[in-house]
Amino acid sequence: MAKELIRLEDCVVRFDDEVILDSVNLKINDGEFLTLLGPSGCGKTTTLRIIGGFLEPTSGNVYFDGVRINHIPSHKRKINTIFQRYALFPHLNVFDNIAFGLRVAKVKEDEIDERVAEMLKLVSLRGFEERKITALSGGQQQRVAIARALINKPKVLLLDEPLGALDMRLRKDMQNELKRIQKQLGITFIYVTHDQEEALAMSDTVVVMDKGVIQQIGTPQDVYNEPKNAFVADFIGESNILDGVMLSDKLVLMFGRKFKCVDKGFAANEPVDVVIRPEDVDIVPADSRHLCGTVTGVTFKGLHYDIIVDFYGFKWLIQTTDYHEVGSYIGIDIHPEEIHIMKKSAYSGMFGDYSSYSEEYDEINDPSIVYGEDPGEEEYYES
Amino acid sequence: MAKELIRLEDCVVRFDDEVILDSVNLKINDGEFLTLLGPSGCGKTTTLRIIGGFLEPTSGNVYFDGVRINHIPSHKRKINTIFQRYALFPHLNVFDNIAFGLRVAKVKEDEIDERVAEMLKLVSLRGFEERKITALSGGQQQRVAIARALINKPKVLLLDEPLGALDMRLRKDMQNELKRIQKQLGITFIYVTHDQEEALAMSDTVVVMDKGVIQQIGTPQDVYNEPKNAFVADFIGESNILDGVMLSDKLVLMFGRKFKCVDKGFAANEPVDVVIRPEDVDIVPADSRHLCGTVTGVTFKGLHYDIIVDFYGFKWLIQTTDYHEVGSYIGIDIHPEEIHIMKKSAYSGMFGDYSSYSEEYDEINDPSIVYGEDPGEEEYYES
Amino acid sequence: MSRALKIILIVVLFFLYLPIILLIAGSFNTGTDLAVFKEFTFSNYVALFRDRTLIPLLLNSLIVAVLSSVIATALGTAAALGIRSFGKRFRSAVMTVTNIPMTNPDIVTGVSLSLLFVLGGKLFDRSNVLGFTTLLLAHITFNLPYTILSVMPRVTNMDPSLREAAMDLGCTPVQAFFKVVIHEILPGIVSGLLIAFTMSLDDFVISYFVYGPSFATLPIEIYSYTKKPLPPKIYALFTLLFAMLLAVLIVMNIVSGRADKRPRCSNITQLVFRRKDVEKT
Amino acid sequence: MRVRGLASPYLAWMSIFIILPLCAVVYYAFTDSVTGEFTLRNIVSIGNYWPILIKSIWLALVSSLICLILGYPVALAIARAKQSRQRFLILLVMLPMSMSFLLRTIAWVSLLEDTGIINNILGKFGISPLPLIRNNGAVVLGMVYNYLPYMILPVYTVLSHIDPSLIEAAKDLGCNRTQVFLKVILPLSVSGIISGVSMVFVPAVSTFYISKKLGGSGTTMIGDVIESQFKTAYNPNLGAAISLVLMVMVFICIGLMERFSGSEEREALM
Amino acid sequence: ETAAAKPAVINVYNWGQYISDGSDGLLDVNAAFTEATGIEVNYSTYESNESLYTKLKTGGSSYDVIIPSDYMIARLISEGMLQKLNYDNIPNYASIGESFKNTLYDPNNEYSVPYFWGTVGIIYNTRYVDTVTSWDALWDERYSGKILMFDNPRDAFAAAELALGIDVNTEDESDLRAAAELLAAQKPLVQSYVMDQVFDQMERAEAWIAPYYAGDFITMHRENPDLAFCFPEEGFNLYIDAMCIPTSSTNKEAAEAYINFMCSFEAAAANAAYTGYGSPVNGVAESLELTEYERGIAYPSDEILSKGVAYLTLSKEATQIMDSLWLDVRTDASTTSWVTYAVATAAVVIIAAVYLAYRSNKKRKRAAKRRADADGAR
Ligand SMILES: Nc1ncnc2c1ncn2[C@@H]1O[C@H](COP(=O)(O)OP(=O)(O)OP(=O)(O)O)[C@@H](O)[C@H]1O
Ligand SMILES: Nc1ncnc2c1ncn2[C@@H]1O[C@H](COP(=O)(O)OP(=O)(O)OP(=O)(O)O)[C@@H](O)[C@H]1O
Ligand SMILES: [Mg+2]
Ligand SMILES: [Mg+2]
Repeated sequence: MAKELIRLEDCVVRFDDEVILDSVNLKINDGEFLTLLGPSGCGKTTTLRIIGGFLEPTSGNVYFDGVRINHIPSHKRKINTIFQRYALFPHLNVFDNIAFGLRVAKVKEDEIDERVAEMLKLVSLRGFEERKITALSGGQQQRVAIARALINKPKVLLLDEPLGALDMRLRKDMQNELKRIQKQLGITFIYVTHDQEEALAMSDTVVVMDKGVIQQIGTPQDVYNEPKNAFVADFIGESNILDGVMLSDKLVLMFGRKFKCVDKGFAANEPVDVVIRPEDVDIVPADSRHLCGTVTGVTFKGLHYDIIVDFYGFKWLIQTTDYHEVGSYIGIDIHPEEIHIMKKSAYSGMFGDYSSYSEEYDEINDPSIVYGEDPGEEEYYES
Repeated sequence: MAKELIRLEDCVVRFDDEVILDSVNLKINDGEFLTLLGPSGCGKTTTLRIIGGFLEPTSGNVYFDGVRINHIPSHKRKINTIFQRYALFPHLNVFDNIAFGLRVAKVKEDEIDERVAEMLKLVSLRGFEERKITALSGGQQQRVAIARALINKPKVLLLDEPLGALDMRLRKDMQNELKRIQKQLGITFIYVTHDQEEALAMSDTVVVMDKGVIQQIGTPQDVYNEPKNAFVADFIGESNILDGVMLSDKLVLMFGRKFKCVDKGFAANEPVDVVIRPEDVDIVPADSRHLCGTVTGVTFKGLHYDIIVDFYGFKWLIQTTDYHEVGSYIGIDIHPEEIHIMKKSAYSGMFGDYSSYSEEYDEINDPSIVYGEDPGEEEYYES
Repeated sequence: MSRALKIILIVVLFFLYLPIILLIAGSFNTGTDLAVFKEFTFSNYVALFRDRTLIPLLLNSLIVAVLSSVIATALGTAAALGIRSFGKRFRSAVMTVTNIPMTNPDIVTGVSLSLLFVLGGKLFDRSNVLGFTTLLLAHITFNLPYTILSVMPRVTNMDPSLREAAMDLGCTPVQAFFKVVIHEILPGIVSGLLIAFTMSLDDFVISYFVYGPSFATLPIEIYSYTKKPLPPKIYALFTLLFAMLLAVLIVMNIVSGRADKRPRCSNITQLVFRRKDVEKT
Repeated sequence: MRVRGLASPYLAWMSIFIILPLCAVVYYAFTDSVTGEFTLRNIVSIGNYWPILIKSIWLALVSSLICLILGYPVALAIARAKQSRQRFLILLVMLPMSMSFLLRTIAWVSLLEDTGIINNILGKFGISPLPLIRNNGAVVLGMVYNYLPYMILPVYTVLSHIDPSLIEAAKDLGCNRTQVFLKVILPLSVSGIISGVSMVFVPAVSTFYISKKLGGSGTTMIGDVIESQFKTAYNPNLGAAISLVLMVMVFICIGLMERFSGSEEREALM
Repeated sequence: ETAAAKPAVINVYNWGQYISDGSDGLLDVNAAFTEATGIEVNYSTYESNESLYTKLKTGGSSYDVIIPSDYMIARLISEGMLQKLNYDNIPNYASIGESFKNTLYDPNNEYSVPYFWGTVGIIYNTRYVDTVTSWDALWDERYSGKILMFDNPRDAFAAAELALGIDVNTEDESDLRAAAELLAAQKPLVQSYVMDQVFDQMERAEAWIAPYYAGDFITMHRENPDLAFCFPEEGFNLYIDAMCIPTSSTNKEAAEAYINFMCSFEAAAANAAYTGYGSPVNGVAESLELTEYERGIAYPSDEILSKGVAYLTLSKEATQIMDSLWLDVRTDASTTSWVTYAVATAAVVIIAAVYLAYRSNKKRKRAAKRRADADGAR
């Protein structure tokens, strides 16, 4: 499983002097489910096209099984792709679409029949052989695209936002199906999405990209719990991102108050970004032992309520399953493990601000509010 | 606020003898944020087009402020629309797009300049006046569409999946922005989406549709907590839907065991659908007082884990923030208020089955498993 | 492979332009024979401008070509917009009938139209119906299928909600067409117009049957030049015409090409500057 | 709903100027030229013209094929050119059509004659004059020359609308360039080929000027016969009958082509 | 009632390039007419007697002056399509040569005023062709592939009939068939059937021998002095194109004024100089700048002219027989060639059909098999 299959080394892509991919280094292991995650236009498809052989990097190397494959055309790579909009052949029916790769490889018709039947079973599309592609729903087209790619027994399957066009329910179902197929066949999947939930739910490894640069590579838990910078923190789920100062190892200053945490290795008094996930905040009755604030907004989200709480003019998002009225005064409690410290980056100050949630839009800019008016009252807030 | 503004009365729409909308009755109040929610192709856009005046219902009436408006063309209605793919005019720049309605109404250029500037401020697009529409990102296009519709000061704004094309983060931001604008201007919003989270987060009233029929109308809480049938239960979030028999008021039989609940008014021994939300299930140590099962799957979802638990061969989805290993034996606990009873409907048996989550795909069909093997052991499971 | 394609493209273009080059050369030739270039001269152009029949006939041709292509394009555009909203079966029936003039030999179209006009003339008791009007009607008729077929794809590809958006913002259907829809289908309209214009300018067969004594076109006159070898001033005439069309097309190409190049990122000062310009007007 | 009304002027126009004349043709085809009574004689006497009809169809078929063979690569080359250059190339292909058809044919005559330009040049190399004109080949050449743009245009339109990701998908599934062309591009452009072939075949089969100028002593086309019936022999009834038969045959041909190649694909592309 | 009160426009329908239009420093005849009388001229052109006939027959347009050839005039008269002229309005008629009056087609001088006359002879290139005296030269195998022939049935048949010694106005079917056979026999020798292409092809020696109009010979001769002209000994066509007024004319007086003007010396001289054809107006021939050789051909002696024969209009049946025989000649009814085409066409169609049928059949079979397999699996 841990054997390296594909490696991108310092890959740079330029279009018309515009840098689209900036020095991308990426290692993909055999049998891994790796997801490229990032906002639209960040270079996900471009990365995939390099691996698929549809694009040669302007500079840098691509290795497959240790062999440099920069110049090997796509039809000679043991890699298959599911395209962003499926790219099914409209002139062929379901059967012929799936059989396409085998026919090109001049496989015997008998064997084709057999293998297509097998694939159709795998994607639960038996009985659809003769259907025109245009007479299929989005989800069915999706599955034909999967079958068409898988029938060639590729070592690697590239999937470019395969679920983007589907509605929520269908998307969830297909996520499970894809995961099941990957496990069943043991193929390496390189998956592109801009949906963080999808990325977290399906992958072994998540690669977060922005503006052609890889921001973080890690397991879903890593990326979610230990984001490397404000961009990742914000892109992977909701986050409250606060300015802090690292007083010493395991002690951070926010709102002029000291909080215990578990991170270390920063310089003394180094300014940092502090991430606190909305669901990691526990609401407790307001008292002097806790940081207290006023609820300024509540939204029902099905699973939970989104609550906006105003702490000295800075608005936090808190997710909880219990209802709290607008105007109620509450305290909060954060475990030291839930306080994530990040080095300052180019993204600092750009994300994690929930002020726009509330009606008092302009209040955040009110210069009269001074953070940490009552310092030193307590050493730190206990968990 | 509670004044009725728009009413659809028995609206039927047929295309080529196919019934697209079947006897839709709907009341929309002034200043309300009403969302039409349903899967693709269920008739949401069609409903909106009737209100907007782009389509006359085959039969039935449309009232606006008490006046029948079936035959009034769209350009004479005080209703504006944000179209599914924005429908911005590609030959005009941002300024001219937004000014379009005013120019048609022959408003003076001075006033146009002023009002467009105001709108651009509202949607945070100042400085983009001269941009070509094609040089805007999806989110910016979206905001131009909003500005273009709002500048005409409509009484009602129709929004047809305005956020469908945006990525997750942008979608969240725009949701907040739209909600803010609606509150700020006090306009009636009729909003179409197939994203249940979006519907729940934004609306005063949610209208759940399927196959051209309104399935349920209610507040987000109503729809989520008291779904009328299996379709609604399943479409609004994840649900475990089980067959049950209503033994008497407040007592339901599932798995051959009796459970306390809070619903009443069913016939004795009436077969019913029972909905249990995955997040409403509490996991407790396995003991004889609780329903116990084996964990067969765990997926990390960022906010929580999705856990599949096998109870006598029937798989439940449970959402929890605590990790439980695959193979561990656990008990569950359900409050009587969390057990929702629904009458049987055409949708019964179609949803709420999480068997495909697990690898042992075929087990569900194993006829050797008998539900409720140990009946009468206890009267019912306590909460 | 792509080099082979390029070579074929160049060869075919050469093939297409070979006779044109010959005719242009012929317009500067002192002799009447295209195959033998005797001496270079402008005298053919002088003769052309002295000629008192060709120029008016050319004007006639241009008038008919312009009017018929504009009317056919207008009718055809409206038809394409309308046909799109028909049911599937009726739509395909209409399209079949639309194709008839294209599958009919020209001469049959010409004869049957002339019969129709004469019959119409008898109904209205006019013995002299053939003339400008009938010529125009006939040209519009044979131009219509081409305009419809070139506008149709544009209309089908257009996002229908653009029109609805315009109406939503208060446009009447007519305003919606002129303010929005027309911009979307313009390329189709322009190419339809061009095709119709050239077809009409060059038509001889159909025109022959429907023209009258009071109004003829250039191709008819040229076709009847059987008594003597073709005078080279004819080549001069068509060379001029060709040059004019070429110029128009090049200008159009440059103009629309410019419009295509959108400013990628706009300079803010430039924006402010332009904004002021708008305010002034 | 109201949009539908936009087509009504055209529908009226169509019934007056297309359907009514068509009825006139049918009426003429079935009436006697002298007595004006109903007769099948015109239709029956078409038998005399079978040889010409078949030869015309053959030459038109050959021309359409050559147009296809020449036009397809050109369309492909244009579709693969830079976006900004495509329109220019298309205009370049269309432009020769704006020069008078009669003159262009005359120019071909002076090129192809025994003492024409080409044979003159060949003569300089000591090659004796080739029989370039006054044979079927010259007629085919004339037709190809005149109708080639009608082939290039529709094929180009279809080719330029093929989703590039389909081509990538084919490569991804193991196709080399030739296979991509044969298995994806060609089948997807069938609708363009069909409309191109019919746009060339239809006018070619009924042409009459080209064969007069470029044909030899034996090259008479069915178009010439129709013309002579209407103009020289003044027997419009027979002329109408021949054109009716021709029209029906053309319709059947085009109908068959579209049926066999499946019109769904065309819809799929739209 | 005065002429001035009438609409002063007339519609003139003439052959193409058959009137002096002001080029080569000659008189612009139509303009001069308008200047002289104030009557505007709508001038349009046709390319053959038959198209003129078609146009008139179809109706829908009214012409005031037309200029058909002799046999067509007879036909138009017999079909009642011409008006009698009021010769009082055409005083210049007096200057028309006597030999052009009381013609076969208009024996009583009621309907027409001659415009031009001409002869048909054989033009040949003296470099390649021995001196020609007879129509037989057109059947001379030595000139195979270099012979041009008329591309209209009447002139072509006349040539054959004259060669055979048959009356050019015969309506006898066996005579016509004999002529057709002769034409068919000539066909392998013929380079092409042409009309106005004669000019280029003869001037450039692309072809060596061709029957054509004497007036056009002068033009060609000036380009290529090797060319010579012969009045065949068997006889030849002598034709007259004459101005007439069709019944559809609404402006007869103005039309007669136009006809009168065309008979004036200036107009006739300009036209004769422009076209090269023979003018029937007295004195015009003498005024033209022609060499002696040219004059002998354009205006031959009475002795030669006496061999000329005029075409008469043929009955409808004879015309149809001639047309269909002509078509047979032109289309080469020799069966072998058309069978080849038929077989080739059929082969293409059948191969295509079989291939398509085979493909769809195969597809259907495979689909059926698949379905059967699937059922079996269930
Ligand atoms: N052929 C090209 N020429 C110029 N720029 C290009 C080209 N292809 C892509 N780009 C640019 O490269 C950037 C990255 O594109 P890419 O398609 O990789 O984004 P993506 O992450 O896949 O986005 P999405 O989620 O929208 O698919 C974009 O800004 C795009 O405009
Ligand atoms: N003009 C039409 N002719 C025929 N059927 C139509 C037409 N417009 C819509 N339909 C059909 O009506 C049904 C409902 O369409 P509608 O557009 O209202 O769906 P929707 O709920 O908006 O779906 P989506 O989420 O995909 O936009 C669909 O099945 C569609 O195929
Ligand atoms: Mg992408
Ligand atoms: Mg919709």
